[in-house]
Amino acid sequence: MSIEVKFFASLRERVGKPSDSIDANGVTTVLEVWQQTVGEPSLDPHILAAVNMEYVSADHAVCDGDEVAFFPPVTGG
Amino acid sequence: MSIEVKFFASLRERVGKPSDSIDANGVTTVLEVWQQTVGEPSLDPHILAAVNMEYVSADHAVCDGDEVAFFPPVTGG
Amino acid sequence: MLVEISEQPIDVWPRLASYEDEHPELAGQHGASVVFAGRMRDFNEDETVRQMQLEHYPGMSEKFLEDIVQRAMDEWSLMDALVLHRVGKINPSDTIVVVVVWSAHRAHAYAANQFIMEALKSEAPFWKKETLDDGQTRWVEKNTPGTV
Amino acid sequence: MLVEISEQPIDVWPRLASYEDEHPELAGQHGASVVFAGRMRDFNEDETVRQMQLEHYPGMSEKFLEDIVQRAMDEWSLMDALVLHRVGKINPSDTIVVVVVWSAHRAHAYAANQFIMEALKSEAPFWKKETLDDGQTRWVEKNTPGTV
Repeated sequence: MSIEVKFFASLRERVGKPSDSIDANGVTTVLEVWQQTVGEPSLDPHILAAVNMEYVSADHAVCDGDEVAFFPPVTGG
Repeated sequence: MSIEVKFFASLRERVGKPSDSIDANGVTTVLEVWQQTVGEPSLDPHILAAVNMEYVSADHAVCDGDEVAFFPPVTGG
Repeated sequence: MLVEISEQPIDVWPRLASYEDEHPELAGQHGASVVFAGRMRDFNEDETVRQMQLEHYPGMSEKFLEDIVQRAMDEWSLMDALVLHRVGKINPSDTIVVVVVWSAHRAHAYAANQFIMEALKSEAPFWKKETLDDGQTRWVEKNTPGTV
Repeated sequence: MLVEISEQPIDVWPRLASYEDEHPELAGQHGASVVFAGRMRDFNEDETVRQMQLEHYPGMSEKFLEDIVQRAMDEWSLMDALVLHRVGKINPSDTIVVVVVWSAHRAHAYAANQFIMEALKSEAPFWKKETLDDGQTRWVEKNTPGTV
């Protein structure tokens, strides 16, 4: 019963880890994943969140086995 | 004292000659160049005319030494 | 800026590689390059086209291509532009026209490239004559519009 | 359709020549091909940039590029599309991204190519980190807009 969490680019450096894994028990939204892994109460609206590689908002539901990712605005191309 | 006249593409085939040369005397406009070289009173508005390689209208003035060209809509590229 | 009209086949990709090699001033300076390659299809208006003859008005065609590229360079921020146009006998799949622009920014590169193509299609004195499958020939009467 | 993300340098023009050779079904069928090549500049925001590190989200980056190309193919009449994106260490003048589309008509080719680039720039999870002349590094914070 776990949720895999990933951080990329400047956010990865700020958070100080590329990934994390948390217990899915009692975690219901993306925001709660953020709070539990980063220890900050709110999610800066500039930060993008994805669940299973699809963009979602902070109130999106998460469940056991999900891959949740947080990252700054994209700058490829 | 002459004006060089050129015809291109389907118009060249219809007129039956790629070029012509006429006396500049008494010829004052592009339309008159057309009338004198092709023998038709009016110039179909779809036909394009150029004097010295610049697009002009049928009433454009011509003078000795000019190169006048007539051709159908362009289809390159 | 280079504008070239030729009866020789255009080997577009090797040609672009050589052009960039010969213009090292572009390297590191441009962020965006947009290329348009116009190729001959083997069909048009529901008919098989076997060959094409591309006629032009020598002198005026070069002048107009150069003028069109200059207008693009005046309007947008371009580092360089290249226009190659084939004339004479052309076979299906051959490259008819190539337009390339190099710019610091992609928006300028797209806009300028499309402007050059549309102006070329409506102003530059070139004419296509198609040879159909049965050997009959026909002049292409007008270009297709450049909007979706 | 081909989408490829790689740490290997993109030798864009030879690569396009090979791709077209390997896809003879395009020859004679497409009238228009539009290529966008994004290159690394040796400057950004008034500073010299010596090198760049391109990070991506493996899995999601491929998924988004494929999804973006599919949306373009659903919207416009395209015969094929190719997207190559470089990741890892990149030097000035290197090609970062290549988008190519083949269509029967030029308007579709231009529109689809620009759509793919804009969607890629706003949705695909890639991030650039620049190394400046003094060895300092900085993350690029946002992409430039795609309009003139």
